[in-house]
Amino acid sequence: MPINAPSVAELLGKISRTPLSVMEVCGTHTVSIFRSGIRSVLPPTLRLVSGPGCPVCVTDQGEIEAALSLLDRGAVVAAYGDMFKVPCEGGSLASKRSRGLDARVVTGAMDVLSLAEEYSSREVVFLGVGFETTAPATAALVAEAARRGIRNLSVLSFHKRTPPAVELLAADPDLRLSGFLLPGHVCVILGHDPFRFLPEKYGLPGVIAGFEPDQILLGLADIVRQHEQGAPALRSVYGKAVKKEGNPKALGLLEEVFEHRDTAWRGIGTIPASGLALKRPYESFDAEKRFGISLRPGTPPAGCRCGEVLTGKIIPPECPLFRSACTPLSPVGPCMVSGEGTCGAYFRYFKGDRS
Amino acid sequence: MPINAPSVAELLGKISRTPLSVMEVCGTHTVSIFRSGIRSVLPPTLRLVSGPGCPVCVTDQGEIEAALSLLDRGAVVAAYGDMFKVPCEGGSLASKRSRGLDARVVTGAMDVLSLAEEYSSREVVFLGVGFETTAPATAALVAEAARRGIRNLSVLSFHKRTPPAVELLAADPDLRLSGFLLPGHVCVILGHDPFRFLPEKYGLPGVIAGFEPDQILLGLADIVRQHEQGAPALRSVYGKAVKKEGNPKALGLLEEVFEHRDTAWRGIGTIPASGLALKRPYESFDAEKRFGISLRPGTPPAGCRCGEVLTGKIIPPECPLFRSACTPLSPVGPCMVSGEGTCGAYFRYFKGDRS
Amino acid sequence: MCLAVPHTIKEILGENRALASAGAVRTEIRTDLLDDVVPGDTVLVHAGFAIEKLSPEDSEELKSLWDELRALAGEPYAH
Amino acid sequence: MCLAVPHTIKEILGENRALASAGAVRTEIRTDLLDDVVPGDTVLVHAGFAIEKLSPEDSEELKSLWDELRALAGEPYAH
Amino acid sequence: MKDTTVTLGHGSGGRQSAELVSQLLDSFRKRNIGPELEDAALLPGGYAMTLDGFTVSPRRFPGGDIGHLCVCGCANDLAVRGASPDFLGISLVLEEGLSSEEAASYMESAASTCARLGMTLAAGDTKVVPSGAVDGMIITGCAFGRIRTARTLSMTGIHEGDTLLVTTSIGRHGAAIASARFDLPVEGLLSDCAPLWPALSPLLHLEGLRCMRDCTRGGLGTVLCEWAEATGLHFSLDEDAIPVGFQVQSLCDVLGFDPLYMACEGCAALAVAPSDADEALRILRQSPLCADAAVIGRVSSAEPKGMVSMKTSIGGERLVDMPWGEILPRIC
Amino acid sequence: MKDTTVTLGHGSGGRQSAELVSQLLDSFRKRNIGPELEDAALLPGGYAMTLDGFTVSPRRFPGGDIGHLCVCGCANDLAVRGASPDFLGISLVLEEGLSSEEAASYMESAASTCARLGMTLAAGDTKVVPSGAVDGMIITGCAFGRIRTARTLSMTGIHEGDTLLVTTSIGRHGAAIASARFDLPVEGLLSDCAPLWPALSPLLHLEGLRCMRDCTRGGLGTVLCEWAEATGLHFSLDEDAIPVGFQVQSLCDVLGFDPLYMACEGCAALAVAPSDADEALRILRQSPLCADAAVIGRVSSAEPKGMVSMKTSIGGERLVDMPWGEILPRIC
Ligand code: SF4
Ligand code: SF4
Ligand SMILES: [Mg+2]
Ligand SMILES: [Mg+2]
Ligand SMILES: [Mg+2]
Ligand SMILES: [Mg+2]
Ligand SMILES: [Mg+2]
Ligand SMILES: [Mg+2]
Ligand SMILES: [Mg+2]
Ligand SMILES: [Mg+2]
Ligand SMILES: [Mg+2]
Ligand SMILES: [Mg+2]
Repeated sequence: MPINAPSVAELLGKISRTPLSVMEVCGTHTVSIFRSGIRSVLPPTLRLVSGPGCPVCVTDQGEIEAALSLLDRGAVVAAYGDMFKVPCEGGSLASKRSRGLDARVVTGAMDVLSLAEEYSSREVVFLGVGFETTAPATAALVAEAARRGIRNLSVLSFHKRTPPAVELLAADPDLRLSGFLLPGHVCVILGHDPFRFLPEKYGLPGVIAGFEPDQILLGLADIVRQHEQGAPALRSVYGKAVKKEGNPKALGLLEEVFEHRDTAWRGIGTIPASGLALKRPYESFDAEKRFGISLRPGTPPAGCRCGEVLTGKIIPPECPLFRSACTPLSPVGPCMVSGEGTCGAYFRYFKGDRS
Repeated sequence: MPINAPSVAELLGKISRTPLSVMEVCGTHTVSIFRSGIRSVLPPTLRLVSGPGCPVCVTDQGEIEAALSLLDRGAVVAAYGDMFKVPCEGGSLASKRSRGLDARVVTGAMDVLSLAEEYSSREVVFLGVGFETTAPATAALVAEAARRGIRNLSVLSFHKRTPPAVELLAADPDLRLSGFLLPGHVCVILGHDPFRFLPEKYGLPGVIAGFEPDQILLGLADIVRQHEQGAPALRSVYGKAVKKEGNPKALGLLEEVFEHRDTAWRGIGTIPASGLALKRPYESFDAEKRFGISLRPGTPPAGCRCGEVLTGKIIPPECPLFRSACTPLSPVGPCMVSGEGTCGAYFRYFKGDRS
Repeated sequence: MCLAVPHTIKEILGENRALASAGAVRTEIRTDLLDDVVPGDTVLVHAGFAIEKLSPEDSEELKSLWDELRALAGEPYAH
Repeated sequence: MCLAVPHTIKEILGENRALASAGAVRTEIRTDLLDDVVPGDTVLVHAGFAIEKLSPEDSEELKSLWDELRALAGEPYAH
Repeated sequence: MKDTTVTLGHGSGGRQSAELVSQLLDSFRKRNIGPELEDAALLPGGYAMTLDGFTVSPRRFPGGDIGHLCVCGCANDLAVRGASPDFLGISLVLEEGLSSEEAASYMESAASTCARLGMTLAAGDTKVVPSGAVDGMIITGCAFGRIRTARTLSMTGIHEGDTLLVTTSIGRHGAAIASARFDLPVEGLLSDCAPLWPALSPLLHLEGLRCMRDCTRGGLGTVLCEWAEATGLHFSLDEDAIPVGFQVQSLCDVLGFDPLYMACEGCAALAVAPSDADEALRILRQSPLCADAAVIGRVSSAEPKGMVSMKTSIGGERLVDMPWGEILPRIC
Repeated sequence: MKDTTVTLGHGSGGRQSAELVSQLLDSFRKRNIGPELEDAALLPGGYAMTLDGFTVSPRRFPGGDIGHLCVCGCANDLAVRGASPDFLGISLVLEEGLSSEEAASYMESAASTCARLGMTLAAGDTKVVPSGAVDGMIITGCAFGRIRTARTLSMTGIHEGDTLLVTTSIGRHGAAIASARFDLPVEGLLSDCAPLWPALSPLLHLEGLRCMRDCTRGGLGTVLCEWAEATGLHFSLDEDAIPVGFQVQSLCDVLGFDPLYMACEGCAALAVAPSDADEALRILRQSPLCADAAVIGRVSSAEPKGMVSMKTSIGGERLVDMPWGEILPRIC
């Protein structure tokens, strides 16, 4: 079947008539859009706005400080590679590791079990970040550690829930978004229901898409189609991977291990019920309780406009620090750190402000 | 005053008339004799026999095994550099260290206190070897650790007493020794009394000498003089350093911390009351008790004639393994390991069997 | 947000553990989040966990979307 | 058996600790085994401990030994 | 430099490496005794020299080991400057506790590669450091060879209009190492570690040969960014033309890596006058190691100057930047 | 080799080092592509090259630092083979966490020594390894220079009857390091670390100049034992003639070390025809670094062959052997 990216792009040019602003919520979408140069093939009527869907970017400074403080206290701290370079006042996991502290890269949450066995006489802490796609792995780790009676393992649960953030943006009168490209993998877990508020409450198209360039273009095309036809809906164009009901086992595990809590999103502020904390039966695995950590939400670095970038109010080249004081080597804000942070992606891939 | 080594040597040639066999007990004497080439300036009537006065050489294989076993069990083991290369079946401190275990060189016993502070969560064990000159430092370490209430420090006390070994050799009918050059520094601690048995019981000259070539030659000259004049005596030619009563504070400390015990001398066997064990009030610092170690006296390696070398019955070139299977790089017996071991000294410095 | 890569199940290693391949890469994954995983299944893996099974693409939905878009663009149906 | 090196006391650092020099080497030593060590004293040091004080060589004993030996060799006294 | 603590990012071959190197060379530069930043130095008398330290972990990897790597790495730095691999020096720093047989086995690999290349070991050095003072071993190689071309191959020779080539599929060394390090076996994946002299020397007669560089740390992407920055020209690449093997692509998908930045050890980038591009490709493809050689882009005076851009598979365009900092596996 | 685990003894420059090196070179030797065991290799075209790894701890010591040491060590290996120090390569392996300013300060020392010597940094390399994978840093230097004499200076040129000289008092580098390592300050003790080319180059015209070697690891004793072994001649030394400074002697007394085996970094042993010995001494002493230069012995065909003996201060005689294994402080 002749669906390839260039032909979708061509089609999109034909159907897009009214100017639209569409937000891609997910950082993986952001990066795929930049790396494939999608912006350069879109019709001028279609404006893409990058959203807060990079777990690195939205992890609050206070949360990073908490992880570093545990390193300082002698714990082994395990984290996904994505988190290593994120700076806060006290440094980063990478800079702590370079001073000989035990920050370890893991590629899966379950690797933390072996670390806890290897360092049986030390505290091993997992820095749990990410959205609903990632949180089930942490939940499974905690459940398994509980089953095995492992005593030296705990978790800093800084996981975040996507729907509250998306609703905040949908409701923002300044943004005037025309629709949302929704994160395919979050929806693999959550299903369709948590995003139905988009068409039902705000009259906005919500399209769940995969991450290949052609899948993204197809998702965008469907948002345009919904607008052109005046029929906003929630739809998945990600094939059979996303089921309407999501992944029941994953949802059950999240329900078993976590409860909602108010959580600070870096650059955005506290969003009610947008975080996941360990429930009472698992509180012995809660590193915040175990080490008596009280999170202090960080203040954004002076001059950094991450909050506006993360909510799509400005694009990075509009930040005065972009490419001058703020580069991937010495990032001012977290959006510049991550490979999928909006500022980082603009810096690396965007020709617009250079030619 | 015109006393220098060449003139003493010349004098010695004049006064030495009857053939004599003199044993230098101390390994430091042995090395000084070899390094200064004293043998090559002695009259043919004077034969020097090297004795068992190298603490490395006489430390039993079972004692080394005990230290290595504590390394294997995760302890930090501190020892004087002299002990690092001494092999036993399980390797050596150096080979254990090369596998990442924590064997540390100290240049003074008190350095072990700082190690115990640095590694406060680990067991730190001092390998206490040496004769009466060295044992007071270990005693002071134990006394100080007790005073400070240090709980992670203990001592393998393999110290040895010189007089019982010297008496064993003086009494040996096979040896036919004509006199003893006694160890100056041991006598700094012990004084004259513990060696009075030499003239009084065995009719043998005992001369306490320093370690410079001229001091050694002077000591030998006095042994010859005593023989020539038929007046065996105990005499110090080491100036005021050696007092008749020894060092009372050091002797007091030895008395306070140690008690005599039977001990195996490598290559020689067990000599009654020739070892120093920690007394009851200090037994919590006794690594043997603390870690439940029972020493198994080692069997000498096949073919090694260390026992005969150490008791002056043969010289190293008479051992069939000397310079062939046994070299300082792969020593068969301990006499080849130490810089002051008799076989090692012959190997390094002796021209006699090479030209 | 969440990199996820399709893997093919090669071997079940025990409860909740399977050997899988992603292209030429062989790796051990967790299957806690799925029921009845069997060798041959294609699953989407994120952070070491299979998060969903992928069925052989049913093109009907995609075909109808494509048709809708082409209609909107005023292009004739190609099939 | 026991290397020991003469050191000169430079400074008393506290009970049983002193700064000493052996030739050009400066080092901290323990004086537990001696009474009344004062700066200027020469002591014999083994394994970090001063084991004895050395007095300025009293040459009498050595001189008499020397004389005995020369007499035995049949040499005339030189002094 | 803002951050005065050396981090792994400084070792990853990208932008940070360049900044550290520039700080370290400052003392030499201000005395006018500093080096150019080319693979090998051209010395009076027609010789070229180079040196490189090798610290790969694991020391034995699919497709090679640290001994073979050392010889290839050094010889390739000579080869890309048109010098034959004639003499080698090897300096070893060994951790006590290492098996001397293991160390000797790497010397066997090195010797065998040298022998194939006609290279002689002229000098050596061995140091042993205490357990913990080095992780197993470090090999530093220096190589020395006669320059076999009258032209000076260097970045300064790159011109507007030049064609860019790559000699083989990219990223195989980095992928082999990542596979071992992250315990992700990849079927059929071997490091590309190999000497380039046999494939590159037949190109030396081409009038249009401008510059060659072996893509090591930092990969093809870093080499091209360095060239663009140094020449002030614009480099445009064609994503679909860059050869990436199935194995490398699979591993990159799983770990979230970009093949453009994965290390190579038997792959070079070439800038060639357009008139000689076809002939260069033909010659390269005669070497079994360069069957996948390809034209991947061209040099122009377009904007943005001093930068690299890439035409993507969907017909879009984007920039290619140097990697920033250490490359870490991602889940996002 | 009986012991197949590398130990610090293998790094101490004595007998064990020689055995390890021989095992490591075996693969090259059996292919006839192995090096001679001289300080620097003589290459066709009148050039010499050498390389050495430096891992000194502490990195800054009385009288120098690892950067200065690297340049001196490499340049001295050239100098003793009659080659001028023309070009240098420096390869750095840095531990993450190191201060880049600290590393740059060693490069400043290196650059300043290079500038004094007229040496150019031709090539460099920087690698960064994870915290714990190296103890701070390792520098490997390679040096390259034109041979400035028509004679080949090497061990094979040593003849019966030759006079042995040493250019300065021995053991100062090793003593300075030991002083820092064992926390034993020694008043007025500085490492002898210095470039020898200015002092040695005026000797090159002497017909009777046979062989020179810088006494590094293993000290003067090891150099002479190696010469004796390689030539099969007998070397006899005069203990009283060997210059040992008060500071070095003091430290050796306290730690139980032998100055003969203490490392030097600005001191060479020379074998010279007897007819030129006085002139060599006179020339050496004109250099401020060689005021203590001395005739220390001679080469003969006496027994035991291939060995070194020493006439002691008391008029006795004994052998001098290579050090065996690591040199450790002694209490006995
Ligand atoms: S460019 Fe940097 S400072 Fe500006 S918004 Fe982005 S991350 Fe913040
Ligand atoms: S030469 Fe070796 S084997 Fe023989 S007695 Fe001496 S130490 Fe023992
Ligand atoms: Mg290169
Ligand atoms: Mg290079
Ligand atoms: Mg290279
Ligand atoms: Mg060397
Ligand atoms: Mg190690
Ligand atoms: Mg040398
Ligand atoms: Mg050298
Ligand atoms: Mg040198
Ligand atoms: Mg390099
Ligand atoms: Mg370190």
